[in-house]
Amino acid sequence: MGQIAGAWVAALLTLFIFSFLYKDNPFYKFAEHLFVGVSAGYWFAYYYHNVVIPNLYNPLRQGHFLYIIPGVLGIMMLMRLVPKVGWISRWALAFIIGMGSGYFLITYLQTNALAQVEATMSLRLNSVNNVLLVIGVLTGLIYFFFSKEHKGVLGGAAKLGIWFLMIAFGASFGYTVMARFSLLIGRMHFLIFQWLPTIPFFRGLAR
Amino acid sequence: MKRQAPLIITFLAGFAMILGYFIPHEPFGSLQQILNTWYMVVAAFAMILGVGNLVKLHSAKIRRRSPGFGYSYVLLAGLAAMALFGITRGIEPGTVFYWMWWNMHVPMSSTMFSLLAFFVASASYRAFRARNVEAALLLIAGILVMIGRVPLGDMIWSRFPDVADWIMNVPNAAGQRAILIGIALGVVSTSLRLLLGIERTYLTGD
Amino acid sequence: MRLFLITLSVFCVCAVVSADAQPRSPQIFDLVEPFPSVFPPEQVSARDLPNDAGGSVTVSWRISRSDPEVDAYEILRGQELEGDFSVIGSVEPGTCEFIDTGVSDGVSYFYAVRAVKGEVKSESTPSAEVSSSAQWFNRNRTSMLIALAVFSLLVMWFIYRAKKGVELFIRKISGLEAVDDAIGRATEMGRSVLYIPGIMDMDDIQTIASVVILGRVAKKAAEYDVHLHVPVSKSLVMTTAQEIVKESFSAAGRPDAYNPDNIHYLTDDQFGYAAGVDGIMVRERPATVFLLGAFYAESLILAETGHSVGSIQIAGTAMPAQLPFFVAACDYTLIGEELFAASAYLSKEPLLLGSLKGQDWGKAIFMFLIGAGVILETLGIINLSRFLVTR
Amino acid sequence: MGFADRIREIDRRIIFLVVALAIIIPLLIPIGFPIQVSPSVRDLYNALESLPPGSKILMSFDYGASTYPEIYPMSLALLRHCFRRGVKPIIMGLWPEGIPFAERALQVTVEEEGKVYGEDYANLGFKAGGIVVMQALGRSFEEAFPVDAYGTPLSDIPVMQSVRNYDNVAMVIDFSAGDPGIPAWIMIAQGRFGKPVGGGCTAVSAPQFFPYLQAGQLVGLMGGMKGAAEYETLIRTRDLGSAGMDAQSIAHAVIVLFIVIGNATFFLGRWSSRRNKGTS
Repeated sequence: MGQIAGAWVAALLTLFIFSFLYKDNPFYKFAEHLFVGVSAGYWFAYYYHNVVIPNLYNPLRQGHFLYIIPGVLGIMMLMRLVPKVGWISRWALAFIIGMGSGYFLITYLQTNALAQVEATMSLRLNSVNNVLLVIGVLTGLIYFFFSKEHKGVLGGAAKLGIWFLMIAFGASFGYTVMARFSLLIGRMHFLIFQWLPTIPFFRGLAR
Repeated sequence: MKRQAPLIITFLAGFAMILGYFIPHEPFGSLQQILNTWYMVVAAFAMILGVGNLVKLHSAKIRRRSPGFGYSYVLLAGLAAMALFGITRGIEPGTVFYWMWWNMHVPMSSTMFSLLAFFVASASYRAFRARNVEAALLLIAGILVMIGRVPLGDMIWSRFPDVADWIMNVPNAAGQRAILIGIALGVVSTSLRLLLGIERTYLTGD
Repeated sequence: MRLFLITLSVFCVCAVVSADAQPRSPQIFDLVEPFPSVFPPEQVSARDLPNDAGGSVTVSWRISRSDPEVDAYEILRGQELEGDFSVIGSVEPGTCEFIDTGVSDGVSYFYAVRAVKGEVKSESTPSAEVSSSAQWFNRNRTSMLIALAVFSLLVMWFIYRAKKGVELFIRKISGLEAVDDAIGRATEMGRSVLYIPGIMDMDDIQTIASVVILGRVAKKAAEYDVHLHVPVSKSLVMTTAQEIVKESFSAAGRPDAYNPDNIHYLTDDQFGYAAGVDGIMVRERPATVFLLGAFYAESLILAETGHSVGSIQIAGTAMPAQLPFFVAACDYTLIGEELFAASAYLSKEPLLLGSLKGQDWGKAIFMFLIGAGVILETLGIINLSRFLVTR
Repeated sequence: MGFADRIREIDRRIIFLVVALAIIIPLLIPIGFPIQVSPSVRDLYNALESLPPGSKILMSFDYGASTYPEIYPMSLALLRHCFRRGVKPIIMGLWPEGIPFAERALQVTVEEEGKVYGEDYANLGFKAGGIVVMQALGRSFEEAFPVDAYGTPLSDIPVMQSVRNYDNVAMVIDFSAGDPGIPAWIMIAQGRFGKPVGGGCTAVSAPQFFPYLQAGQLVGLMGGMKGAAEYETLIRTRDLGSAGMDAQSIAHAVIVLFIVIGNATFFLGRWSSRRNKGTS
């Protein structure tokens, strides 16, 4: 019974969301507000069980007092609610922004820059493809030059660069189209073969 | 002090992350991991601010009887049910939280995601037009890759998959690499501006 | 570079020498026991895992000659050559390596491996003495250190020059040129400006960049007296955005017009957020939509809905997978690096512009490296790329 | 407004309707386009096929609700294959939402193949921490998962008794939708502990794993619903993946058709407006 009720709730909410494609309407508004509420509640409970308990409560109970620091930072964050000492929340924010900057500085430099440069410079110019690849990377980079006006030779190269970027955009667009349909097929599959058969008339559809 | 302290904290936190990358010896080796755990805890605390804000706005809507305030009840009910059941009764299979997650959150999430299929169709109908050279290149690359990736394309001309692969592996790879390298430099320079306190708008104010 | 080569060759030589120095297990087993039912594994060697935080030893061996019949290999460890060895792990046949993570740094160990077949166990001669240690610098990452130093110095140098008042030219970026008009359009139409800072949290550099841009946009919105609406997906982003917008409104001389409720939290959930923002778009019909920051699959859902209500859309992200969708559906798109240049561009602050110049020099160096690397590689002179390898 | 203009400014809801029909009709009336098995999927199948019955494999469910239409069919196909070959899967998840999907897939396949919990498979449940968990598994499964998903100590589960760490499983299969996912498994399980790693991912992320396949760091890979359909072809059990493939082909053709119509009307419109300018 719980399963059939569940299937009905799921199916109706699915249809409510699809109704947005026609136009905004009370059904979509209902689903939208429910979705925002339920998902905010979901992540709230998720953080509680999977972050606060294992990463703060348990370590503190076991006597790992280093974990007082994040606790204090967290409370600093909440100080925003008290106007007079609200400024202290910036300390916690400063920590997060600093940490994020340091982390991304390293990871992007390694995985985006060095790894890609390395992959490109180990090419031998012995095939049309490799020549094209190198030209594409170089002109693409020229497009991103900010401190030089794009005219003359530089302008031509930048133009060629944007062409490469456009081909890249078209190709990845075309590539992902397929994946996008799987999701829709999944939803339709649910509606047709799992939900409809709960109505006696459509029982024959069950798979 | 009020102004300087955040800048110093930003710098120290960033520097610690960088040290942790180069020095395997403890305590530096696990710095990245430790600081990341701290961040998660702060984010969890901040969640109280976010959810508090959501509750505040929607209860104000209900109080003021602003248009559509009925939906605010729906939102608050969903929020309260998920959060309270989740925290007091657990989130394992068999709980109310789990039932709501599986029958409400999951279907709405995947339906919202699946809307993409429709939007991909309408966007490509509108945007894939050979208005100029750039748009034409986008269009041609897009179509060739699309055709090359389904059995239908293979049936039309057996070399379509090869053409699609070539586009993916040569011009696409070149363009992507240029984008990635550019992004890396943008990130490096933005991070440095933040760590050195040159970009400090996020900390200004009294 | 020369120093690099020398260090590298010293390493290679060391590696070769030390490999040779491993004790070979004597091949006299066959003589002692003419028909052993199972041959033992051979050439057991143990070494400290380099460039790590210590606490681990890699044991390797050559598989037993009767490997196909063996059930498993057991790895034994002892602290004295003549003392007791105890089993610390077992692996499937055909395996020739085991990483022992149960060691203490600075303590000497010996390892042996034995082949097990039913009740029969045949043990190798022990390895040479080994002890694990932690390193103070990860040598695999030398190239990263150099790159980091070079780019930091470049960026700082140009910031320093800007401080001294050297004028800098910055080319036009059309997506950013359009910002003023887009906000002005909202004034004319009497509609709002919607700003979406992506779905990631404040620890993501794209979000940070976006929130900084939000500050510049908010200042203009305050000047034009436009309603600015910022629904966000993460609580920390909400608090930061509130701070920044408040500050911008004060800077524009309109602190009275700031309303913190216009910057509000929806949900942490990716598609819950997309559903909420779609709802806001169709009901509010903003004149202008900014989609700047880190986006995933929701990018096109937002951009198509924004287009359908007739908004001018300025998008920007460093997520390569989402760029095509923004290019297809939005009026202007900031591609990757342009997103990070936006705050400097919009503020026109010399110090920030200086850092852009530093970025350009970074690109020039990479282009030079690619050019030089490809040419040297093609001519077969040297493979430069291996100096860039990082792990 | 001429015919071409009307087509060009077509109400996008008509496009939506056509797309919906392009999906629904083939689902109801399957066409059965032949499914060609790509090498990376065949490699994965062969790797599993070559395991002796009774071997154990670690299967990690690292995906969530939004990607389940793509990845869930793969897990069904792979579990079926394991059970038929007598290979014993040890299930775990690094994404909290992964385990409910694993349980669903197990429910279906266990019933079909008549398998017993604890004897033929085990479910260790979810554990937060990503790479940290993978490293802990290298030391001991019990350290990472003291109890299984249902609170039973691992030592009380028959299938887990001979499993200490990676050394006692034949391979690692990851159903991956992001991070932590395949790259991390390759880094730890393959890179540090030398275990073969295979898996499935969304179609969008598949290309980024091709280098791993070429380098042999991945034994095989299923990409998107198509990957699932191919695996279903190999184990001769048509299910969710195959059902979607016809719809996918038709939908693709519809999109291409839209683009062609869009361009045709665009050029027609330009041509007619130029001609009008000429006459007036």
